[in-house]
Amino acid sequence: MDRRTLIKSGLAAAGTVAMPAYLRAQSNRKLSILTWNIADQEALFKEEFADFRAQNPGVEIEWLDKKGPELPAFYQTQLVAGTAPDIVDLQGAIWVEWAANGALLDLTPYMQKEPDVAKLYNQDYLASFVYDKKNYVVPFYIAKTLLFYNKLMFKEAGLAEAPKSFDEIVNFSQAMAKGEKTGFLTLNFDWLYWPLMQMNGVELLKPDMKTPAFNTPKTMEVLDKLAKATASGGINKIAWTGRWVEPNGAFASGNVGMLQAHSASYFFVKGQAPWVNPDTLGAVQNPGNWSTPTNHGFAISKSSKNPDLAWALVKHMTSNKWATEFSLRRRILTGNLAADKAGLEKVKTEDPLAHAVLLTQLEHTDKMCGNWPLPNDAQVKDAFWAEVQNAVLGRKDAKTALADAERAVTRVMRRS
Amino acid sequence: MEAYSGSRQHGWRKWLLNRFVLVPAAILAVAGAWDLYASAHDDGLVIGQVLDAQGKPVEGAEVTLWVFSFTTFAENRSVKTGSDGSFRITGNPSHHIQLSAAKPGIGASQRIPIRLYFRSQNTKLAAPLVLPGKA
Amino acid sequence: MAMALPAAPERRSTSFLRKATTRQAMLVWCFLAPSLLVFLLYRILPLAWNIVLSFQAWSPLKPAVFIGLENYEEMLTDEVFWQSLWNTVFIILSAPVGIAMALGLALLVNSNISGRNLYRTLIFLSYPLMTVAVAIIWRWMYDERVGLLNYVARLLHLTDTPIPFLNSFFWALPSVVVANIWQMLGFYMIILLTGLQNIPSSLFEAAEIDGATASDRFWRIILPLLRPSIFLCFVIGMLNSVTSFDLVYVMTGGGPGRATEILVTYIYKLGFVQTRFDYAAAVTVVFFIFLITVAWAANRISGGNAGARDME
Amino acid sequence: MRRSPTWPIHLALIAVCFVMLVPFYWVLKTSVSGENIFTFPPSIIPRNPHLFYYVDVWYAIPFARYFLNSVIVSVITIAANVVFNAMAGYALTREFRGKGFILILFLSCMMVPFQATIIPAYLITGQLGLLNSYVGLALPQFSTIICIFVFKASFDAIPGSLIDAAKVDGLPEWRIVWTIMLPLAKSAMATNVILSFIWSWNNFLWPLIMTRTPEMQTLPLGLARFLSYQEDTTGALYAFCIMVLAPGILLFLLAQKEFIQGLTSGATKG
Repeated sequence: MDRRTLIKSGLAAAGTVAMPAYLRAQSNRKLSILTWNIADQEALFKEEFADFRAQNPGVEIEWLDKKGPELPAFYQTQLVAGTAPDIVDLQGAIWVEWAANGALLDLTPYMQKEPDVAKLYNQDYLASFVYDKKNYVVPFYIAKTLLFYNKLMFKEAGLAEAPKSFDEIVNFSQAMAKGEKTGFLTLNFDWLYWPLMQMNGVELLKPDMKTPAFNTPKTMEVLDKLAKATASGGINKIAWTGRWVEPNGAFASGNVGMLQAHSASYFFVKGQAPWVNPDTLGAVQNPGNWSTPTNHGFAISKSSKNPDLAWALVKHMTSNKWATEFSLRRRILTGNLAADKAGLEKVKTEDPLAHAVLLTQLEHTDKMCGNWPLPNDAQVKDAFWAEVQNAVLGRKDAKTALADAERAVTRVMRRS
Repeated sequence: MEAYSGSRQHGWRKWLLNRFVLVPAAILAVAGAWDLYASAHDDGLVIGQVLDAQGKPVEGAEVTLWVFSFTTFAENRSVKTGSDGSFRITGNPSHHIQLSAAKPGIGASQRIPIRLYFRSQNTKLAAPLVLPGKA
Repeated sequence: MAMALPAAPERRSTSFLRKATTRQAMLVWCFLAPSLLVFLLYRILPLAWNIVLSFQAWSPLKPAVFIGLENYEEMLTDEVFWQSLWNTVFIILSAPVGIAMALGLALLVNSNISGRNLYRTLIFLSYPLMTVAVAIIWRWMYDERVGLLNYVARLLHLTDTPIPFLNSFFWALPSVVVANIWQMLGFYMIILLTGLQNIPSSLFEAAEIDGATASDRFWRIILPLLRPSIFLCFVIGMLNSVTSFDLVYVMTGGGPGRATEILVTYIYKLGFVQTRFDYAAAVTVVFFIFLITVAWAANRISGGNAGARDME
Repeated sequence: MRRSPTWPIHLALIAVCFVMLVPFYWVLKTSVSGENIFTFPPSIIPRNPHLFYYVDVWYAIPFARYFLNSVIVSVITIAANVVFNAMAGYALTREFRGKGFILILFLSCMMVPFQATIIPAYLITGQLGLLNSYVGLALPQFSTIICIFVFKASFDAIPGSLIDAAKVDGLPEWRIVWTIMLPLAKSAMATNVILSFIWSWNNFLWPLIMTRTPEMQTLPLGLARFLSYQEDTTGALYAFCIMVLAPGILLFLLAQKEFIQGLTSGATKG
């Protein structure tokens, strides 16, 4: 029984899904593309589409853009209704689940047919979009975490340079904590806090990718240290409770020593903080050069009626020409080698600090962590993070929290 | 029924001259007037003058128009100043711009932010752009 | 729920009507039909869909399989579900606080003072606001650094360090509740005011002759006669706050941790973030039964007329 | 009690109004602030106030288009609401078989959380061929239970003798409703207009899923989009709030006489 039949019986509604006009037109050379909260680049996309239409006469392109948290809701509703956009811009690990359940098209055959295409991209970033040896996503724009630090606060506390190890992060934080001032913040959504674990050699899962491997004395020790530093004010509580605005806002206030976040934070902080300049803000790799990526990429829906055309548009939008244009206009790295070179070149003269920040994104790309291709990533993440949060905020001791987390993760794994 | 037919006697006045019609009408009138004004003043003209540190007009300085795009300002176009140091930029497409002037040997001015009430509003700089050096 | 209209049919029992009973019934159903159709399409069918789905394993990505009560069993051990349920109960329990405040206000603006219409208008002004905007406004009020509340608290030396209202496990839920009450207060007040004005003044006059004190009047006359209005407030307020998805979604997103997760946000997340529509459907069904039960209990407490009487 | 002074009441009410209005002021102040809005301590009175954040909002999204969409959807909703609810409310004043069932059904319909019905609602709208259309946006709110009861209450308050007289005159049912009952239910209508406007204007999740093309988006979607990260750093977000709230507040202020006074005093007339 196919999916739609079942829904219909559930609805007790007869008839076929009505076909609105835009859908009927889809059968002849029409593409729809859904992007993830990047409506500010409307002008660029319009140009890209016009260029694409010039090369492929008779093609119509429908462009949709949805805000981050709402995109999955929109896409899944469209999927149920059988009207999923041909191309979708996906962030984080959500693509793995969709790919594993057969919603996305395997792009490997296309890449094998045109081996030159894959060479355009940074190989490490491209590889992070592989699940089950198949490539489902092409990089659109990329980022990974780095360590920002407030040089003024470092100086005040008598610290010369950025921390080189996990313990230094904790100790430096303590050294800077005073009154309203705290030493350290990290973003925590998705797995962005994972470098802190990786620095200590903590593993989430055993190599079978099913059994939890994190319930070890080492993890306990790490959580204990984090909890102690949080309780004493070394680590700002927002590190464990905030989302995007709160940690960046707190760091921008100038009262926090370090921020573990990705390059987009730089532009946010700069917008809020008048104090930011190359003498006051440092941007370096995390200790051990570990980082967690948070990338955007294009995937093609399996339900697409024009997969070849969709692939052509994906290639078009991530080509040297348009990726470069995108990189220049948005000050962003695209994963396209030529584009990022040009983009960095331009930023270098305009904003040396932004250049330093963006440069970290292309270095040590072999040390990316916290990006396991898990088909049930969202559930594992939720189950694990809730307990980590309990531990570092002192709501549970590390041992109990880890035991509970192990149970919860095991349960998620068993269910799928 | 009496009451209902009775209320009809006011006729069109009742239907037109009440606050549910008058207030929106007033708002529309103001908006329309604003639109008219805007469409008569949106040639994208930016006029100003460039001076050196001693207040003398600078001829041949390059004045650049920066247009706000997302997080940063991007160069849009530039013109050269005339003999009296004045310049005239046409075709400003934005409502949020910056201006800077530079001439080799005299240096570059600071970027002056300018905010407009509508896109391409004609504007005249209140203060001249000042270069740090001597002409 | 039987309406207080026992004597109603008689008044229209002319011979003309008796002949036309069938026609009359048809007319009634015709009048009801459009509304019924809308509810059927957007309330009842979706609920049925959820009920069917709750016994299945399904997501937009994979075909459905019947799994019996598994989804319901999972709920028993799902800590997040219980936390969300508890938070939901907390918000429901806060409704009486808002209603009590609104009752006080209703009594005040019901007194014969000049400018009372202005007061009514100003107090009601927060209700018509878009909830997304209300959430943004309050997020800004609660802001840790430059929010007004922290600023005032520090100005008055109530606290030395700023309180991260929306990022604190202790403060987040009460903060959301305050924003919710702020928005609903005017609405409660108007409903209660309607009820107050429906109390026949003869009762007060009689009470005055009997020498009743102000507190007697409140407890013996006002409160009993207002019960239907209070019930109405409670049901509307409860539904409004418990389903105020936008408010929580924009203000805290359910965080920190699960501190402000309520059932509607959890249902949304289960479905659209975790792709677990089957389990979300089971939670929806339980949530629906829970709401019906609370409404039923409130109805019993308020005297069993479903608040219909105050509308008379 | 006639003798007791009124100033304590005024004082209390002024205090309450102050508390209720402060958030408005704070947002309004932020939206015109000339200074960096993240400087501490925040200023109570904006320094160098300007209106440029409003200009930013106007150009950041197709504001006029979204505004028009919101207005159209609201007008459709209001029209359908007044008609459907008045009809249903009138029907409920009659005795008929199955009335108890209908009442229970209506009340339980209120308890279905909308967030859980998005997918089936979307599929149904698709069946009707109304996706990405104004009617499709408004349809789920074509009838609201609370307003049905408001109408029912005001119809109940109309003396039966008036209707009987009309019946004797041989007026058809719809004429009775149209010429006698509706004019007497003005306050119920005002209530209905305002409430359905509020609910339609503020609707967020449904348009989010329903609208496919940017041309069909409504204001709350624009606002939600504005929340996305970069814009958070300026006062423009708060300017947007004000721009979105203004029409609702304006409509309410225009109709508040009918609404508040009608609702509170109208009921006693019957």
